[in-house]
Amino acid sequence: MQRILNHPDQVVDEMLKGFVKTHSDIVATTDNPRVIKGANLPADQVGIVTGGGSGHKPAFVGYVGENLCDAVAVGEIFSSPTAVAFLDAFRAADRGKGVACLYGNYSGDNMNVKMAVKMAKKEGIQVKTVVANDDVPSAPKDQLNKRRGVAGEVLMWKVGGAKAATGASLDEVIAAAQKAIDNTRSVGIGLTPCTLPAVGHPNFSIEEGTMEVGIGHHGEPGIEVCPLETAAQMAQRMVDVVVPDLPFASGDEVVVLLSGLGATPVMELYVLYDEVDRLLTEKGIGIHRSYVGDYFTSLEMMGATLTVMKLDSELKELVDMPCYSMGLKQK
Amino acid sequence: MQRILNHPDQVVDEMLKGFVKTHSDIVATTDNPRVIKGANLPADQVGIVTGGGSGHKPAFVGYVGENLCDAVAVGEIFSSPTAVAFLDAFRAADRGKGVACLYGNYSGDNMNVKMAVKMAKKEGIQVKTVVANDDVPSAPKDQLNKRRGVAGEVLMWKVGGAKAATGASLDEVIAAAQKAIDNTRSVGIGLTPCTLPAVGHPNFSIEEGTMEVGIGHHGEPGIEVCPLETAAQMAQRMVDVVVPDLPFASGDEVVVLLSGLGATPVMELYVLYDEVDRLLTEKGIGIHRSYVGDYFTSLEMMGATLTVMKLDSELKELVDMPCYSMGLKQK
Amino acid sequence: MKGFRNAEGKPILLAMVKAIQDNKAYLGEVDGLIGDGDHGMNMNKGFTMFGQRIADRAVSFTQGLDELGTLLFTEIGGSMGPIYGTVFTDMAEAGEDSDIITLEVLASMLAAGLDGLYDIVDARVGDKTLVDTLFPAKDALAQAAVEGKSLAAALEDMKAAALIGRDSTKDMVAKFGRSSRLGERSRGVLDAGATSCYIILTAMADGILALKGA
Amino acid sequence: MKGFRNAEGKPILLAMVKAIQDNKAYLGEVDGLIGDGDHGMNMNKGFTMFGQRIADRAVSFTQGLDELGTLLFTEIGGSMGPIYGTVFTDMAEAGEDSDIITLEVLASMLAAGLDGLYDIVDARVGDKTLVDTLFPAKDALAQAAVEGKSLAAALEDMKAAALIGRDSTKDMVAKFGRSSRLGERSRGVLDAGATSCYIILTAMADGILALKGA
Ligand SMILES: Nc1ncnc2c1ncn2[C@@H]1O[C@H](COP(=O)(O)OP(=O)(O)O)[C@@H](O)[C@H]1O
Ligand SMILES: Nc1ncnc2c1ncn2[C@@H]1O[C@H](COP(=O)(O)OP(=O)(O)O)[C@@H](O)[C@H]1O
Ligand SMILES: [Mg+2]
Ligand SMILES: [Mg+2]
Ligand SMILES: [Mg+2]
Ligand SMILES: [Mg+2]
Repeated sequence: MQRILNHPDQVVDEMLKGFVKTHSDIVATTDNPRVIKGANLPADQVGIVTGGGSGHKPAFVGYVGENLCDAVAVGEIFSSPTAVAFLDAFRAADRGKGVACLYGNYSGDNMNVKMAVKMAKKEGIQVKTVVANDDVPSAPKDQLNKRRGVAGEVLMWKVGGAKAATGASLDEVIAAAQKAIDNTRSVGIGLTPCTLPAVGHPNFSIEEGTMEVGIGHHGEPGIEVCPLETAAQMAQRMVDVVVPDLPFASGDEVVVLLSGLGATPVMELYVLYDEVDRLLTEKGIGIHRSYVGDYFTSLEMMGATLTVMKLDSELKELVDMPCYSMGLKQK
Repeated sequence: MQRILNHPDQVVDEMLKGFVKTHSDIVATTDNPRVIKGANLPADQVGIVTGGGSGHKPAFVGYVGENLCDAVAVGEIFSSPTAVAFLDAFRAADRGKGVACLYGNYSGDNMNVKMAVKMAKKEGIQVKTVVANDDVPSAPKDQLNKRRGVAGEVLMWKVGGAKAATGASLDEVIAAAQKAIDNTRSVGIGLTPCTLPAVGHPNFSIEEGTMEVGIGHHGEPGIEVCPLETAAQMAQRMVDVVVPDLPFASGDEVVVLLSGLGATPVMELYVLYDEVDRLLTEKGIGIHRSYVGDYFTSLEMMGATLTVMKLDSELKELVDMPCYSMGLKQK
Repeated sequence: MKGFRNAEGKPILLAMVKAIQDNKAYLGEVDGLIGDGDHGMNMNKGFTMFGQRIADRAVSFTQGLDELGTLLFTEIGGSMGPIYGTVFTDMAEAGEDSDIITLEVLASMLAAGLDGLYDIVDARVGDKTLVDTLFPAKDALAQAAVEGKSLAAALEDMKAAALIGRDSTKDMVAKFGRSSRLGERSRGVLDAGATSCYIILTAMADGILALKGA
Repeated sequence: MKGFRNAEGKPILLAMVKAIQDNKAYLGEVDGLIGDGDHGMNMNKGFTMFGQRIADRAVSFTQGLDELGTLLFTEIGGSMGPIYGTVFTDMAEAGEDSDIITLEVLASMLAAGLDGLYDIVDARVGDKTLVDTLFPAKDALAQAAVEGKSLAAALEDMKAAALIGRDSTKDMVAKFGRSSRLGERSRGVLDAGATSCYIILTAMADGILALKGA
């Protein structure tokens, strides 16, 4: 395992120390070492909280920042934060207008958030949740509530954070974030596995010359293993999963987010994006804005996820709002 | 080779197409498909140009943007752009006040820039150059002019671009950029090799359990192969190379740039940064600002480069100036 | 063997810790097949922290279970924090007033643990989770109590039932947790939680059986 | 064999293209040892593009060399753009007025190529670059001309000299280019440019020798 580590069990805590030192203009620590909040939370706004396992940089902590998330609960690698961490994040983010907890659909996160929301209620903090479920291959369409949240979470945070910045109420923020994720679909293709530092070897394998279509953000097996394809063919395959599911149709305006899984050279993401852009354009789908880069990774996996979100005028305005975090800066 | 490609020979051109589509708010094409310029070049400023081989994302094209580079010449993977591309970049960047060409010390780039400067002169475009040579392990201190340019180039562009934005003259811009690189030292540690798409297999190897200290940005062998160390030990080793060379001393204020080589999880870069920060602080060196992330990569190599730049009041002001490009956004 | 002194139950806890430590890699592999591979790492981190915290202290069996559950819940998180956190703290609560942990007490503890779990997860027997181990284990203890078996015999019954339960997950299609998206592809491998639950229950049983004079 | 018709020299160019294509992987490996591994890829891309451009056209030997050099210079870049670009265009310029490429003309072409190269690089014999191949090759042709040898014999001399020159780089410490930072670690392997230069000169010689009736 060719990695930069001290003790694998300490990697999350050490990472957070380095992160806070580097980004002291954007983030601040809290009394809970596993909760990071924004350095300057504007008064009188709905608080935006997220949280999840580590190993997905920039997610989750990289999206704490202006017009994005206000506080984040940080878990072990690929493992939900504790309920206490979520609770402390709610406390850090609440400025009297309630908290929108926008997170991904994993059973650990679901359980811990649920408990944290209960505890927060006892303290008089009102928390409402949106659970991202944008990953198409993770369940059939009639079981939307089983689908995982993947890179679409970034767009959900973008929209939720922007809505909160307009001074909207908790219900309005929740509605906007819910609309964002409801209009978002993703699919991933994995090319190489990843190694958890504390495990020391990959816990699954992808044969050289093949690819795993529909892979999860933690290397969960996908829906199909097929021979490695060209960028053009991969793009076609991803578009064919994502577009019919919502469905996206001619005349729609969308945001496209193409994220690497960690080790794929960003150069190749642009090659893939060029193909995706062409395919969507051919279908009459208008690309209002695109994000290409490492936005939601899985340690050192190779591969990419395609996320498409359909816009209405509200979502467009919110997506276009400036923001400033480690993972996403936009003016 | 588990990569996202169409034809390996076309990867640079395809990447550029995707890049321009994604970042049309920041960059624009030119008549030369291998030259990218800023979307909105402010009138009446010295033009900042760089260029180099591909495979280093965000470098080089990712640093075209506000208060950074104005035009970039793009080469094949790990291979200098043509002289004609450099010339076309000069043409694109020149707004009558001359052009500062800030690039890295590689023999291909040296030759092509030299020829392009000659051709530009014939057209009446005045070009002066600064050649980055921040990579300590690449030659002894008495042969500074043999040292490679590595991630320190990012800080050179930052300073040069900011100086140009102040309305400074060509000589002033050149002086600032030269001062920046003269006060900058870097060292890299490689943990895994990389594979050129057109070659299809790694062209060097790093044994599992070892690391290559002083590795170049193209996988050029370093100065020492030693057993893989902890993050703390790697940090010590890097600091021990970089600090005595300038030398950096107690009381100095510095910028630290810690870049991944491509496939190392960004989480681990923060772990390493935490150690570097501690070591420099112990030496009484003040860290004015730090950058941690994938700023100058080598395809899918694992490993990291440490770059430290000593500041004076001018450099500090220039480093702190806002900028906006794909690779570096700062307010 | 009628029961053991709650106050003297620390060796049982240490046996549970050791069993998880010994199986860290194995649990990671099982979770890697259809999950995300972190099960061994998370369990090991939590149990090891617990082992260190009680190393130089006297703790009773139920105090220890409560501490372990709280630690998992407040410091480990993941799915295991809420799940095993609830199971262990609820087990502790059901037994904490008993100086002697008899078969009846232990059976009621396991039943309370499962009840607590049912409050927070929707999984039931057949859904390919740790419920498939815990449920038959609880039933075996209860049945043995009804039949008036000795604690030692009851623990052997529990181990056998837990093993069958664990193995039953192999042929199931996961309905909850990470693996549930795999549908048919989840068939053919054990469930990670069912496996760790079997390891924990077995270590607990063997720990009790090994208590001198119990 | 006194010489060959410049206008009929296209097969020589095609032989050069094929030799580079055949050695793409090998040149990459050689460059990978102490360089960055792209030499085969760059050379192959440039020569292949050139081969395609002249595929359906008549070109003379010197026209072709000029086109090849210009293509490398304007479209390939890297170190090879300026280096081989200069060598080939300067060779072409020295020979373009000759209808028959005699030994004397060819020797003057190679001398002009080397002169042009000397204008842009500081490397000389012994610095572990392609100069170590090109210089003795040029000398061999000049010497053969002085001695009044046939073109065929001279070409054999040139190939032998180029081979010795290439092999001499193995024991050298690189002074220019990427490998120059390695110092002693660069010893023991061939220089990539010296290797490709040997391949090109050999293919050129064999291409001339194969010309019917030359
Ligand atoms: N919703 C759930 N209901 C019941 N058991 C669950 C649920 N989610 C997960 N589990 C159990 O947890 C195990 C996985 O634990 P672990 O790997 O530590 O967490 P994670 O799945 O979050 O990575 C599964 O094998 C299963 O037994
Ligand atoms: N400054 C130089 N002077 C002479 N020859 C050089 C110089 N730089 C490079 N070369 C030649 O170029 C060869 C490497 O070519 P190539 O791999 O295509 O370019 P790069 O080194 O830029 O990757 C070297 O082996 C050497 O023969
Ligand atoms: Mg997990
Ligand atoms: Mg090169
Ligand atoms: Mg797991
Ligand atoms: Mg090379």
